Order: sequence, then C-alpha cells, then structure tokens
Amino acid sequence: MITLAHFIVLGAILFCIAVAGLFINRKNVIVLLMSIELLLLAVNINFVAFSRFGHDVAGQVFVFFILTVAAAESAIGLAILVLLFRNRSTVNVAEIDSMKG
Amino acid sequence: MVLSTSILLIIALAPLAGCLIAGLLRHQVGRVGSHTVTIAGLALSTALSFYVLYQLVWGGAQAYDENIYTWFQVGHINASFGFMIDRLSALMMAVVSFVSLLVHIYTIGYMAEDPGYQRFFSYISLFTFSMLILVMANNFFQLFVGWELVGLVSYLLIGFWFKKPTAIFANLKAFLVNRVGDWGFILGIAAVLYFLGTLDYATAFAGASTLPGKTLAITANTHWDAATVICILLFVGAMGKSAQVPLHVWLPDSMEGPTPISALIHAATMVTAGIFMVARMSPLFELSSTALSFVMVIGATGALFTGLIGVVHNDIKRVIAYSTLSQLGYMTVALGVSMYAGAVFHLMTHAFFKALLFLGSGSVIMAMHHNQDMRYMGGLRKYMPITWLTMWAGSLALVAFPFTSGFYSKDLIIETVGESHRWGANYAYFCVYLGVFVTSLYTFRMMYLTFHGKERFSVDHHLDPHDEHAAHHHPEVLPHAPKESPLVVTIPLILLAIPSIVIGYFTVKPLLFGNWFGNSIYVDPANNPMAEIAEHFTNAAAMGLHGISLLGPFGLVVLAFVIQTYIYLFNPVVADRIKRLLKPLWVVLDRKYWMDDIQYGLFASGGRWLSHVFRRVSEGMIIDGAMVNGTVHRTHDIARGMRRLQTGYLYQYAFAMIVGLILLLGAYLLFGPMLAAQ
Amino acid sequence: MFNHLLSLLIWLPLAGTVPVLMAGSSRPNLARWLALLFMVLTFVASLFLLPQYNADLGGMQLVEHHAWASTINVHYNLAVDGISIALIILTTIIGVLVVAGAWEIIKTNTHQYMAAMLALESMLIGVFCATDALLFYVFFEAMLIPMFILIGVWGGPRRVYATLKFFIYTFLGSICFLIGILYLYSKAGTFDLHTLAALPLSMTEQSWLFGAFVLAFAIKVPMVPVHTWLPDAHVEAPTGGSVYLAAVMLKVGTYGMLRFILPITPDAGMHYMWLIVVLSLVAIIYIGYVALTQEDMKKLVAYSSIAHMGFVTLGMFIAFVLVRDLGSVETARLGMQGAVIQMISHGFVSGAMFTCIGIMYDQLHTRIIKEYGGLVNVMPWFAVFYVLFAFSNTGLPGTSGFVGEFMVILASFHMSAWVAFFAAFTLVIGAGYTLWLVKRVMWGRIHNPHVAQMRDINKREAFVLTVFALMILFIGIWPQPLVHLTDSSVAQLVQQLAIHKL
Amino acid sequence: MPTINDILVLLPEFYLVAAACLLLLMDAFIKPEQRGTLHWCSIVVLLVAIYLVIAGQPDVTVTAFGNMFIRDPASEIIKVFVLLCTVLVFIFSRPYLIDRKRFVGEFYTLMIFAVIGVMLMVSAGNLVMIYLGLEMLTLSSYALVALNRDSPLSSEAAIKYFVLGALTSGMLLYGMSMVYGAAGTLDLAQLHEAIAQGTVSRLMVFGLIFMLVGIAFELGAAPFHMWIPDVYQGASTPVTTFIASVSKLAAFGLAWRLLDTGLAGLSNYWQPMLAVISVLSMGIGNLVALVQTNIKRMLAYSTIAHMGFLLMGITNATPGGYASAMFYAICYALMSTVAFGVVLAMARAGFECEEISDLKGLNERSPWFAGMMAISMFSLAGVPPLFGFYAKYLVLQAAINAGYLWLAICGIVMAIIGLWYYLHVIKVMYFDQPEEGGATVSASDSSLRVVLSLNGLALLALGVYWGPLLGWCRRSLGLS
Amino acid sequence: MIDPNFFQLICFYAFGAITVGAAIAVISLRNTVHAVLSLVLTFFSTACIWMLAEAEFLAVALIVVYVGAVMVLFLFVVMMLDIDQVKIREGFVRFLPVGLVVAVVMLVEMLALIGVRAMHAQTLGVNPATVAGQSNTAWLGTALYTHYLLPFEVAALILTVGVVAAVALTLRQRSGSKRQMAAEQVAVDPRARVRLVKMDAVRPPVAEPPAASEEPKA
Repeated sequence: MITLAHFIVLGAILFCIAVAGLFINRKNVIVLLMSIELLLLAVNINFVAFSRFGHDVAGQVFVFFILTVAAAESAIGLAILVLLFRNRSTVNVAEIDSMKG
Repeated sequence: MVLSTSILLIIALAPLAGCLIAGLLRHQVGRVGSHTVTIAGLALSTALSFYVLYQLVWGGAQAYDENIYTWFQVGHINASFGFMIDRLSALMMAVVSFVSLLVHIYTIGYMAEDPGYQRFFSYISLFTFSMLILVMANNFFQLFVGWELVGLVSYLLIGFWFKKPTAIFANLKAFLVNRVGDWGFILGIAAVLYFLGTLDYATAFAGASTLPGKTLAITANTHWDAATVICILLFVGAMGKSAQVPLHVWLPDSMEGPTPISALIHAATMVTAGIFMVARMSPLFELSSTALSFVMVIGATGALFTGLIGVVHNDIKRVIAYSTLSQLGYMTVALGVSMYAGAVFHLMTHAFFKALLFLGSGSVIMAMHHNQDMRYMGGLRKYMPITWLTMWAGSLALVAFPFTSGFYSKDLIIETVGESHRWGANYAYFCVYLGVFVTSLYTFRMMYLTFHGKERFSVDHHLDPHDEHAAHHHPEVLPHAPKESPLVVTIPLILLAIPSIVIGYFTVKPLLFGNWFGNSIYVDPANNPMAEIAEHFTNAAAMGLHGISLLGPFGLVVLAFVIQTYIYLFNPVVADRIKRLLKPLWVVLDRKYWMDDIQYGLFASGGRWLSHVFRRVSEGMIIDGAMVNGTVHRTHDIARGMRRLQTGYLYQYAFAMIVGLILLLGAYLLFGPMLAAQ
Repeated sequence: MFNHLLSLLIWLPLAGTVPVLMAGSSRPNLARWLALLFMVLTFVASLFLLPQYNADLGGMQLVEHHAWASTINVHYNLAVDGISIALIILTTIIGVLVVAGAWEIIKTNTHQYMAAMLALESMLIGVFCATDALLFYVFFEAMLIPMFILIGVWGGPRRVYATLKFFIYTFLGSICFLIGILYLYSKAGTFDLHTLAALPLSMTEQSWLFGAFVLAFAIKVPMVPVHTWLPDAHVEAPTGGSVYLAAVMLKVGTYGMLRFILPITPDAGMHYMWLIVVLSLVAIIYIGYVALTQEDMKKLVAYSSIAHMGFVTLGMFIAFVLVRDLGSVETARLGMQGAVIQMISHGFVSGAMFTCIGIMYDQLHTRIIKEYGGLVNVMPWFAVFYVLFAFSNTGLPGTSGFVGEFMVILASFHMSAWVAFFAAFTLVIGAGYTLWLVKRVMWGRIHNPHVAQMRDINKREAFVLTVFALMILFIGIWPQPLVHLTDSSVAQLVQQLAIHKL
Repeated sequence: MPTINDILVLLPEFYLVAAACLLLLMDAFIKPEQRGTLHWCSIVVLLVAIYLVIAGQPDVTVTAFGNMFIRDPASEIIKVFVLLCTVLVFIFSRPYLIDRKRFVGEFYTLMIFAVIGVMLMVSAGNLVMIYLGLEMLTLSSYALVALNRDSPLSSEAAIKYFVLGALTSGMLLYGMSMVYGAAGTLDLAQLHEAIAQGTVSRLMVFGLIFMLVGIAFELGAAPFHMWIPDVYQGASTPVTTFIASVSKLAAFGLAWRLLDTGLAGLSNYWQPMLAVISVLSMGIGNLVALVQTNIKRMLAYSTIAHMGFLLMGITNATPGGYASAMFYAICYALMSTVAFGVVLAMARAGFECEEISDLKGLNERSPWFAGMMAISMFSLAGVPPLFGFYAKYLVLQAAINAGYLWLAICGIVMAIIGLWYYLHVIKVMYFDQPEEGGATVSASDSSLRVVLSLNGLALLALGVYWGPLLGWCRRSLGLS
Repeated sequence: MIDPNFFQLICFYAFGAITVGAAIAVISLRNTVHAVLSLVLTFFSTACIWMLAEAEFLAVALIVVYVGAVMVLFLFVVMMLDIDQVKIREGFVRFLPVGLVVAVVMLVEMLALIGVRAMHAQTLGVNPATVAGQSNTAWLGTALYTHYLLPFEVAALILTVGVVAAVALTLRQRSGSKRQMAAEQVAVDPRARVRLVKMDAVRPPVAEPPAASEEPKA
C-alpha cells in the first residue's frame, strides 16, 4: 500500500537534494535555478499527497498556482541570468562576489 | 545696658567698606584716597571696639549674643551670622583693630613706592574684617567663615608680590597647610553638630554637660570619648592656623609677604586665632583631659624646637617668625594646662611686642633696601635710633625680662605648667623652661647682628635702587646709606613699644587673677592650676621683683645674654667655631629638622607622583584604555570578523539560511516539549 | 491666571531656533541678537516662576497635564518644585551668559551655534519640568543632539573622538534608564512619576532598577568610573558648550537621581547606598589627585567638576542612612539640601571657570597651563574674577562653593566620621589643584611673550563674569533664599526615602 | 460566486491593476521626452489609490471572494503607507533616473505591480493568496533590481536576490504544505480555528518553522539576511529605497498575517524563535554596519538591525505588540525614505554618492539637506525626540511586556553599538570639511526638495506628536 | 494476479527511485545540458507518481508546463550562453562532504519531525474526485473557477508581471540596428540637413582631435 509517508518522505528527500544542490554547487548559476525547480517539485509532491490523502481539493489547486508562478519565476530568473552573463561573461557562482563584507 | 547691634555691625563692616572702596575703585580714589578710606574705616572700628570693651568692663554692659541674619535654616539646624561679644571677644577685637590700625598707618610708609599700594590696603582691610568676623562669631559656622577668610587674605598677602616665585610658592604652601588644619576643624564642627545638635556657641556650651558618656566609633572596636574627638579635631584646625608642629611649616615661608602683614597676620592676629578659638571653646576642652594633654604636648614641642631653629637662621624676619612659632607654642601649652586666660594674656602681650618686632624689622629692611640677611647688617644703631630702641623694647618683652609685659605672661605660663599634673606636663615644663634660654639666644643674636657690631655693608651710590637683580647678587652693597624711617613708620613703633613694656604690668592681675573674663572662659575647678598660683600672687610689682632671680627663668635669660654678648660683640669668630663644632646639630637646625623636606616630599611631590600614576594608569590605561576605548576597539574587531562572514558567495548565503533552518528545527527537536508546556 | 508657563519656558527657546536658523550664515549679527533676545525672554519668563510658586507649600506646582499618547497612557505632564525652579533659573541665566559669551567668538555658522544653544536650553528646561518619565527621557536624551553638534562642529582638534565618546557614553546610560522606566510601565501601566513613586516593588526589582538608574545618571553626573567622557568633552567643546555642559547638563544626572532613584527605589537605595557613598568619596579624593597634575586647564576644571559632583551624590545618598537607620530627618535634609545647593552653586562656579578659560583661550589659543603664567600682570581685572572663581571652586566661605560642601560634610558626619573625614579632604586636595592652577596661570612673571600681548577683559566679558561673580557671592553670602525655595521640596524627598516599598 | 460587493471590497486593488495596465499601455505609446507625464500619472494613480483605500476603510473586518481577501483596518494602514512610500520613491527618483537616462516606464509599472502584490498579500485570507501576493512583490522586485541592465553589480544583486528569494519561497511553500497537511485547510481563519481547537500537531509546528524562515527572509532578519546588503548596494538607489521602505512594510504585513491571523495559536513556539532571530539580527546588523564605508550597504545592515527590533514587537504576540511592530515598520519606512532620499538628491550625473565619505562637509554646501539627513540618522539611531525613538521605545516595551526582558536588554546594547555608525554619518556631514567636487545637493527638482523636506520634517513632527499615529495603529488592531 | 496495491507500491518505488536519482544527477552532473535533461526526467517520473495519486490533471500540466515550456527555455538559455564546461566542475568534490553532512542532517531532522510513522497509517483511500462524482480535472476546475477565482486572476497578473519583467530586462534596442521612424522622417526640416557654405580654398590648421567626452559609467 502506498501511504502518505511515502509521498512525504519522497518530498523531503527531493527537498534536501534541492537544498544540497544550492550550496554544494559552486560553479553554475543555472544549476541553482534547476535546484529551485526541484525544491518546488518537492513542495508540489507534498501538496498533491496531502490533497489526495486529506480529500481536499485545495492542495491540488495550490499546486496549479505554484506551477504557474514557477513558470513566471523561471522566466524572470533566466532573464536575470542572461543579463548577468552579458555583464560579466560568466555564470560561475564563485566569481560573482564583487559585493561582500 | 545692652550693646548696640549697629555699633557692632559698624565695627565689622567699616573695614569691609574700606576694602571694597580701595579695591574696586582703586583708580578712582587713588593712593591717598585708598589709604585715607581704609584708615578711616579702621579708626572707626578701633574706636568703637575700645568703646565696646569699655562698655563691657566698666560700663556694666551685658554680654551680647544675637544673630544678625540667618544664613541657612534647615529644620532646626541653623547657621547664622551673629555676634557674641563678651570680654574675651571684646579684648580680641580691641587688639586686632588696634594693631591693624597701626599697621595700616605703618604701611603708608612701608609700601610708599609699591605699585600695588591700593590693593595692599584693600587686602589688609579685608583681613581686619575677616578677623573681626572670626572673633565676634557667636557660632561655629561663622567662626569657620572667618577662619577661612583670614586664610584667604593671608594667601593673597603672602603672594602680594606675585612676580616673586618664592612668594607665590609660599602662599600656596601656607594656604594648603592651613587647609590641612581646616580639614580637622570642619570635622570638629561637624562633630559638634553631631553630638550637640547645634552650631551655636551658647547652646553648644550649655549642652556640653551631655557629652560625657557619648562616644564615637572610630573603628569597630575603638570608641572615643565625644569631647576628646571634638576637641582634638578643633585643635587640628588651630594647629594649622596657629602654626603648631607639625603644621608650622608655612609660617616661616610666609615671610615672603610684605613686612606689615608679617606683623599683623603672621604675628599679632591671625596666627593667634587658634589660641583664641581654644579659649573660646574652653567649656568643651575642659571635658577632655586627653585633648588638653595633646594640646600641651604639641604646644611644648613647638615652643622649644622651633625656637631652636631661630638660633641659626640669618634672615631677620625668619628669626622673628621662628620666634613667633615658639611663642605660639607657649600659648598652646598654656591652653593645654587649662590656663586659657594666661594664653589669651600672652596672646595680647605677644601681639604688641611681636608686631613691634616685625614692624621694627620692616623698618630695618626698608633701610637696607629690602635686604633681610642679618649677615650684611650690623651697627645700624646709629642710623636708626628709634627703630633700635623700640626693637630693644620688644626684645626685652620677648625674652621675658622682668616687668615687661612678656615677662608677666610667659613667666606665669611656665609656673603654671610646673604646677600642672596633667599627663605630659613634665615634658611641657622642660620645654617651656628651656625655651626661655633659646628665646634669649636668638633674640640677642638678632639684636646684636642687626644693630650692634661692625657695619657689614657698603654703600655704592651708582647702584640703581630699583634693580632687583643687583640687590640679589650683592646684598651687602646699598645704593645709599641706611636712614631712619619716616614718621608713619616710627610712630606705630613707638605706639607699640609702650604697651609692649607696660601693658603686662597693668593687666596681669585683673586678667589672670581677677576672673576678668567671667563666663567667657570656663575652667573646671577640679583641674585649675591657676588656683595655686593665685594663692602666691599678690601684685604685679611683687611678681616682677620675684622674677629677678637667677634661679628662675631669668637666670637663663642672663646666661644667654652673656653668651651672645660675648660672641657677637666681642668675639664674632666664636660663632663660626661653635658652628663647626656642633656641625650635625647645626645642620639639623638649618634644615629645620627636615620637616619641610619631609612634608614636601611626602605630600607635594608624593601627591604629584600619585596624580601622575592615576592619570597614566588608572585613568589612561585602565578606565579609558581598557574599558572605554577597549570596548570600542573590541567591538570593531568583532565587527570586522563578522563582516568576513558575508563572503559575497551565493552558495554561502544559501548555506547560512539552511544552517539557520536546521538550527531552528534542531531547537524545536530539543525544546519542543518545553515550549508546548508553556 | 496663565497656567502654561512651563510649556512657554520649554517651547520659547525652541521656537527661537527657527528665526535664528533662518538668519542664515550670512547674517551672523542678526542671529546673535535674535538668540540673545530669546534667551533673555526665557530668562525673564523663568523669573515669573518665583512669584507663582508657593515655597512654603512645597510639592509639585504649576501642573500642566495634556494627553500625548493617550492610548498607552503617556502624557505630557509638567510640574515643578523648588529644586526644579532653582535649576530652571540657573539654566536660563546660563543661557543668556552663554550667548553673550560666544558673541563674536563663534565666527563660522553662528546661526547654527546659537540655534543649538537655544535647543539645548529648551531640552534642559524640559527635563527639569517633566513629571512623566517618558517625557523626561525624551528631553533627557534629546539634549545630546545639540551638544553633539556643538562639540563636533565648533570643538577642538580631537572633537570627533570627544563628541562621539560623549554621545555614546551618555546614550548608553540613558538607554539603561529607558529599560528601567519601561519595566516600571509594564508594572504600573503609567509613566506618571507620582504613581511610580507609590508603586510597591520587590527588592530584586528595586535592585535592578536601581542599577539601571544609577548607571544612567552616574554617567551623566558623571561618577567614577564612568567619568572619562567628561574631560574629553570639555577639552574639545567650545566655551559655550563647556559652560552649558558643566553648569547645567551634569545637574541633569543628579536631578534624575532625585526624581527617580530616591522615590522609586528607596529600599534598594538604602541597600546599595554604600556603593554610591564610596564612589562619591572616590570622586572627591581620587579625582582630586587626577586633577592635580593636568596640563590642560579645561581638563583640570572638568575633573574638579567630577569631584564637586561627588558632593552632590554624597549628600543625596547619605540621606538614606540618616533617615532610615538614624531617624535623623533633619540631618538628612541638611545633606540633601547641601546636594541641591551644590548643584546650583557648581553650575555657576564651573560655568564661570570655563568662561574664564574660554576668554584666555580666545586670545592665546591654547589651554595648556604652562603656556601661561603671570597673567595678572596684563589682565588685572580678569585676575580678580579668576581668583574669585577659583576660590569658590575650593569652597571658600562667602562664595557659593562653600555652602553645599559645608552642609554635606556636616551631614555626612552623622552617618560616619570616616565619611566626613574623606569628604572633607576636598578642603586640601580641592585647594591643591585649584590654587596650583592659579599659581601657574596667574602669578609669577610672564615667560611667554604672547601672554604679554594679551589684553584685559572687554565690557562684554566683564558683564558675563560679573553676573557669574554676583551669583556666586549672593549664594555664598546669603543662601537662605535658595534654601527656602527648595527646602520644602527637599523635606518631601526625604520623607519619601523613609517609605518602605517592599 | 463573486458579487458586486466583492468587487467593491477589492476596489483599490482592481483600480490599481487597471491603472497599471493603462500605464503600461501609455508607456508603449508615449514619446521618450514625455515620460514626465507618465511620472505624474503614476503619482496621481497612487494618490487616488490612497484615497480609495482610506475612503473605503471598513470599520469592521470585511471579507470577499470566499475569505480569499480580508479587508480590515490594520491591512488598510499598511496599504496606505505602502502607497505613500511608493509615491515618495517616485518623486525622489525622478532626477536620478533622468540623469542616468533610465527614466523608463517599466520602473513605474513594475513598482505598481509590486505594490499590488503587497496589497493583496496583506489582505490575504488564504495561504494561496499570501503566496501569490508575495510572489508578485518579489518577482517585480527581482526585475526592478536587475532593471539597471548595464550594471554588473545590479545583475549580481539580482541573481543573488532571485536565487535566495526563490529558495525562500520554496521553504515557505514547504512550510505551507506541512501546515496544510496538518490542518487540512489553506484558509487562515479556519487554520486559526483549527489551532484554537487544539489540533496542534508536530507537523504543524514543523511547517511553522519553514514559514518563519520565509518571514525572516522577507524582513531580512539574521541569519536569513545575507541578500540585504548586496541587493541594497547593487540595486540602483531608487529601487533600494523601494525595497527598504515598501518591502519592509510588506514583510511586516506578511508576518502579521501569517502569525496573527493564521498561526496565533502556535505563538508558544514562534515567540522564542523570533526572539532569537531578533537578537541575531540586531547583533549582526549593528556590528557589521560599523565597518561599512558604502552608505547603501551601511543602511542595509542598519535595516537588518531594525528588523531585529521590529521582531521584538512581533514577539509580543498580542495586538499591542503588533501595533508597536506596525508603528515600527511605518516609522522605519519613513526614515529610510529620507535617508535614501538625501542620497538620491545628492547623486547627480556621474556621481553616485554611495560612499559615506562622499557626504563630507555637506553642512557647508547644503545645510538644509544635511539637516534632513541628520534628522534621519538620529531618528534611525532612536534618539528622541525623533520619530525613530518612539518606535524603538514601543517595541522595547512590547518585549518587556511579553516577559522578554533579556531581549530588550540585548536590544539596547545593540542600539548603543548602532549609534556609532549613524553618528559617523553626521560626523562626516557636519564635522568634516567639504572636498573638492564633493557633497552637495544640486538637484533642481523642486518636487524632490519639497517632498523630501516634508518627509524629513515629518520625522520631527511625528516625534513630537506621535500619539495619533500610534492610536491609529492600535485601534486598527482592535485596541481602544 | 498481482495485488494492485502492491503494484502501485512497486511503481511508486520505481518512479521514486528514478526521481531521486535524476534529481541527484541534476545537481551533480558535469554537463549542464545533461543536468537539464535529468531535470526533465525528474519531472517526468514525478508526473508518473502523481498519476499514482490520481492527480491526472496536475501530472499532465507538469509535463506540459515544465517539460514542454520551462525546460525548453532552460535548454535554450544553456545553449545560448557559451559556458566553459571544464571550469565549471572544479571544486565540486571539495565541498561535497560538508554539503552532504548538512543535507543528511537536515533530512534526518525533517523526517524526525514529520512523524513518518503516523503517516504510514494513512493509506491511499478513495479518490476524492470520484467521491464528488467528477473527474480529477473537473474537480479541480470547479474549485479553480469558483472558490479560487481571485487567486486565479492574480496568477494571471503574475504571468503579466513575468512578461513585463522579462521584456524589460532583456529587450534592448541595439544601438547599431537601423529602424524606420516614420514620424521623424516626416518631420524633417530640409534646412536642418543641408547647409551650403561657401569656403575659401585655404587649408585650415589641423585641429586637435576632440577628447573622448563619453561619460564614465557609474
């Protein structure tokens, strides 16, 4: 039997992978953006599961909105990425440190 | 008959008015104006003082004790200005104003060429005002006010020649040493308020009977008798003002001031304030035998040992100053044996003859163009006969030559000390007895060196009289020959010489044996040494005759006279020989028992050293360096360290957030149940 | 009856800042006259306090009561008692003198200088009027701003260090005070001082509050060991700033103690009284020694201020023992009265001393003592004032400096002979540092050729110094009017000390 | 189904959406030289929105769209000040943008969209609405930060802001999902109800913690503050001003909505956590600000510190505490607009005025604006009688009332440290001598001068007369 | 016959493993294009898992929106930006241990707090949509267009913002590009274009080249 725990644990694992991706990755901003997508995916899994197991439509509706917003967010993120690359000719995370301290 | 408040106010305020006019309007009134105004004020004061004295003694007036105005009133604690005029204070007022008047007149001549003429008159009038405030006080508060004010004027006058480094050193020293005494004095007043609940004389004396049995805890286990504490503290004040050992060091230095004030302040009046004060406080002092012993020992020590210093010094004014110290010691000893009347009596006679001696020496100094070193004098007798004669009159009084006023006062003190059974009386007797010899030694030495023998100066008419440098380097060379001083100088000398000789004869009986002071001085009958003396005393003449006995103190005077006459008139070489023979003793005396050096080293240099240490170490390094600025610097260090956490790397920022999240989750894991329970 | 006198006093000088600032830097004379006008107006207004206040009755009078933030029970409450009135008049007199003293001395941004002075005066008066703790705090801290600017803009070479130190140090203290009153508010729901005084508090609470209050006010007073900002601030401040700082601002600290520590935490005050007494004695003796060898005149006088303020704190805190352990209300009043008189007196004396130093500085542009010497030769009239003020500083009878010290020493003997013993040491050390200063500056020969060029005081300076001298002499010769003004207020304070709040 | 009443409740928001779209169109068809019109139109739009918000202010809480939207007095206040701050930002930015040839329509429309996001968020009745409102705000903000397209710093700031912001919204969502899982509802009122009825599960607190991270990030509280300095520095000053004022108000609104309307029942848990976050923020913010030389960066750290203070008020978790925190947020917004306004006024073509040393001797050149800056700095430092003091006082009081005396004491220690760098700015302006070509306010834009002066004087006026504003805040939260 | 529940479980584990594995690949692959493709795989398998949860509409939407649009965008960007692949991987291993530890600690904490055991009790029951007598899509759609109408509109607005923002950030008028400006062309004044100057046949002195007065960028 698939239980709620299966989904939530999967979400948790994905969440941790995504988070790990954010700070293990030291080189490429694009991977950061993808990690964020993973993060949202983990959230979505949770919502879907809770919605399904809690017999409530709200969770799935929320996932719908998350998907929508995430799309817009990716668009803006990529736009910024493009700008960054134009200005600095790199997407290397370790080189983006002109402001610090 | 009641004394008039307005008269008393005039007595006190007339000199103040003179002071203000001469001081603030100095340019408007000019030189003549200033001395006219101040002398007029003083004359008025003097006349009225004598009138008051007359009223009290012969006019049957009651003692006066009224408050003039309330200085402050907190609950029942009251500090007022007011006057207590009884025979004691009236006598003091008369002496003070009279001597002061003479000094004023004398000053016209002495300061004639000084640019600070008006200022000087202003100061001495201010002094007279302060001194009158002091003696007329009817409460401890006003006593302290007068006490401090005379100190102030003394400071101003010692430093009158403010360009002289020694003068401005001496006045600071004088004020500070006096302040050490005042430190005790104000504590004494505080103790009076504490134990007696009042600052008023009359109330305090009336309540004195409640003192026995009261104690003050000095440490946890040491309880001191209240009366002893009060009296010793008050006497500490007197030690400062009246230059008692070990607070005497300021007085010789104060000779840096102009001579008139040496006469007025540092001989006749201010320095006797302490004596007056103790006499005034006799109802309190009588309660503490311990305190009186203390007073006696201190006085006796001063009487002998400071006199000894006078034997070796060469500065004419300093010799007289050491003499003053010694005589103040006598007075103090008299106080110590409960012979308050005797002390005041000696105070009075001393005021006349010592003022005379100072003014006389001033006259000499003028003649010598402000050279004070006796080694460059000699043979002045023929140049200034009046000065010479009057000085001899004063000297005789000083050495207690029978029938002079000094004889009566001093001889009785010595006798009374001999009769006393108080602890320390034996030591005191030894000191005062031997003191007679010492007094004679330096007095005759001074007279001989100054007026007799060969002239040890020369006259060079080309010398600029105003060139102080030349005078400094060649004190033996004078621009012109010494000459007798003008009348304004000599008349006061004469006027002082008369009482110096005769006043003792006329007043000894009433003052000492006739209960003249009445209620103003209280002596416990149980320890009244005068009682025994009084039995032997018949009259002044008899006493004088009795005094001419080589077995008594007079023998010592004669002995000293013989020695000094031989040395200084006939064989001056002996002086040097003795000096070499007694080199160690001479050094001890010349260095004034190192008292100055010790005190200077300990308190002045020590204080400055301490101050430097405090400034550098505790202020600079600990408080400011480590604590204040240190905190700032450490904060900045921490800030710089924390700043490095902001590396600028995105992954590090994310990492920080995750760590924050993990910590929050961890905290919940650990403390969750605790929070839920709240 | 016009019953907004206190508000008028507070807001009049503040309103004055607007026209003064508008005068701009190009019309310094207009700014000067306007500032003087407002200062004089305020002074005159402050004199109206005397007839309106019933000194026999005591207590808080001329009450003004307005809502400020009524939703949280914060009010704009003003009232004065005798002590406040004395301090307000001190403030307004000093205000006039400070403006007159800075007349042509301040050449750059005169309008801002004058405006800062006016603002400062306003805040100071506000502190002395406020009976709502928060309002008190607002004034208490707001005065830092003009003073910060004064020192920083017109100060000496190390002004930045000094003014930052001053500001942050005092801010540190006052914010502790803030925590204290906030705690009280959380207990009582009001900032009204009268209510707070009646609020029962446990010993622990009182102790903490006492600590907070003492820290706050001790820094302002300042007491050892939190005093080091004062010498720095004084040395760098322009003359007017120094005068205001020493004459009035330090009093705010002791005034705060009167208003907060004594009534609100009497039991803790009793318990920790020894600490303050010891610190006061340390201030008198230790600071005296520190002052002794200062090379800078202002620093010396600044340190002497610390020592003199030691008498104020001493007089205040011995009252606890006197009232509670010895039951001696009268002597407690004596000590407290001594503290109050010392506050006023020190205001004039230190103000006068700093003015004198300012006058010397204006001519020679140095405050180093050894640059001077023999000044009396060229500035005889100045010397008269200087010596008078110096003697007042040493507590000479007949000058105001004596009165408070005398009272406090007399009262402290009742607590312990040793306390009096150490306190009275000021007679020696105070005279030591002050007169040694006088000796080095005034007496002697002129060794610095520039000193020989100096001129005696002009009419303006003479006016300022004369006013100081008159006040000092008046209080010294006849303090009873001042005592009468404050006595019933002091008596009430002493009464409050006796109340156990546990 | 929605009725006309629902529309009326949302009238200001709908109006603003419509206006924003119109402005967007207008921008497309307008000539570059006539952008001034756009500027004034935007301001008018916002002013009308303020009017609509105030005019339609309900006395009681009104909901619309099935509890999706809550219009209550507290959210109204936040909206009013958000709109007001935006107006200020527009006015202060114009000369700056013109000088730099960045006077573009997107600046206005994006900001208005962000404002709409804030308005929706603070009125949200549902976690979905909170999320959407927040996203609208943050997405616009990312774009605004990056809008200075040719600046490497801007794009760096934008990418940092974006990645961290997205991470945060991920966490926030994760938390929401957990709360949803535990309570079975996304509706804030139902959530509140559920908690009140005792269904506090571990899962819910677990979700709460993730949501706290989101709140702390939006506020810029440590350790979720890392983006603040870089974004403040990298973004062009008008955008920084916007973020410093509007998004802080918004963050407060977010915190209040989530924690009070939704999760008030869990206050046992979040109070101590926020207290710790508050201390960290005050500490890190104040300390690191000490060693800054860039004025924007310094103000960024100062923001972090201020958010620590604001959290003190929230930690109280009572209406009084929220009122003080709201007061603080409003106060902070108004103070920061002055500070940045002066920086904007001083910036001119070719000169950014970003270093603190650029302010040297400002008092000699432009005494009035030096005075404004000084007021702002003293106010930020919390020195009475300025506005900032009362805000600090209120949150300290709130912390003490809540029993967090230690927190208040930490707060004052940090306030003292913080004093240093504010005073440093004043020192530079007043005590230092001006340098060649240095500090001066040359902008001839009279609207900037007038409004900036009014804004500065408001800090003074509100410092003297702060009771009514506080009363308003307290009344809006149901206190007498 | 296999137990459908068991089969579901098997499927879940299979897709779950693919999801996790692909996710790990996303963050660890050297080649960015491969990483993007892994992400696509992650989405795909997640969609399958949602299918298992009978959330068909969302599963399809995930594929459509993400795989169809977002990931294409990603790929496009990755292709467009010429990224040096070799440099990009440096330092990965160095930070791995710390990252792993933190990630694992976090996972442990999360699992500890989530209360996995209690969730095991909740089994996949009846599909709520079925209970409501609707398909999943209709069920979702009804909610979306009734109760969630306002969020739906806001979501639309957000998309608008996204468009505006993306355009504002990336659309730029190239300085070199030549475009027709009709209004300007019409409004040209001939006198502003040509000026006839009569000049003497004298060679002018050589003028200094004008200094570059380009304003420095802020």
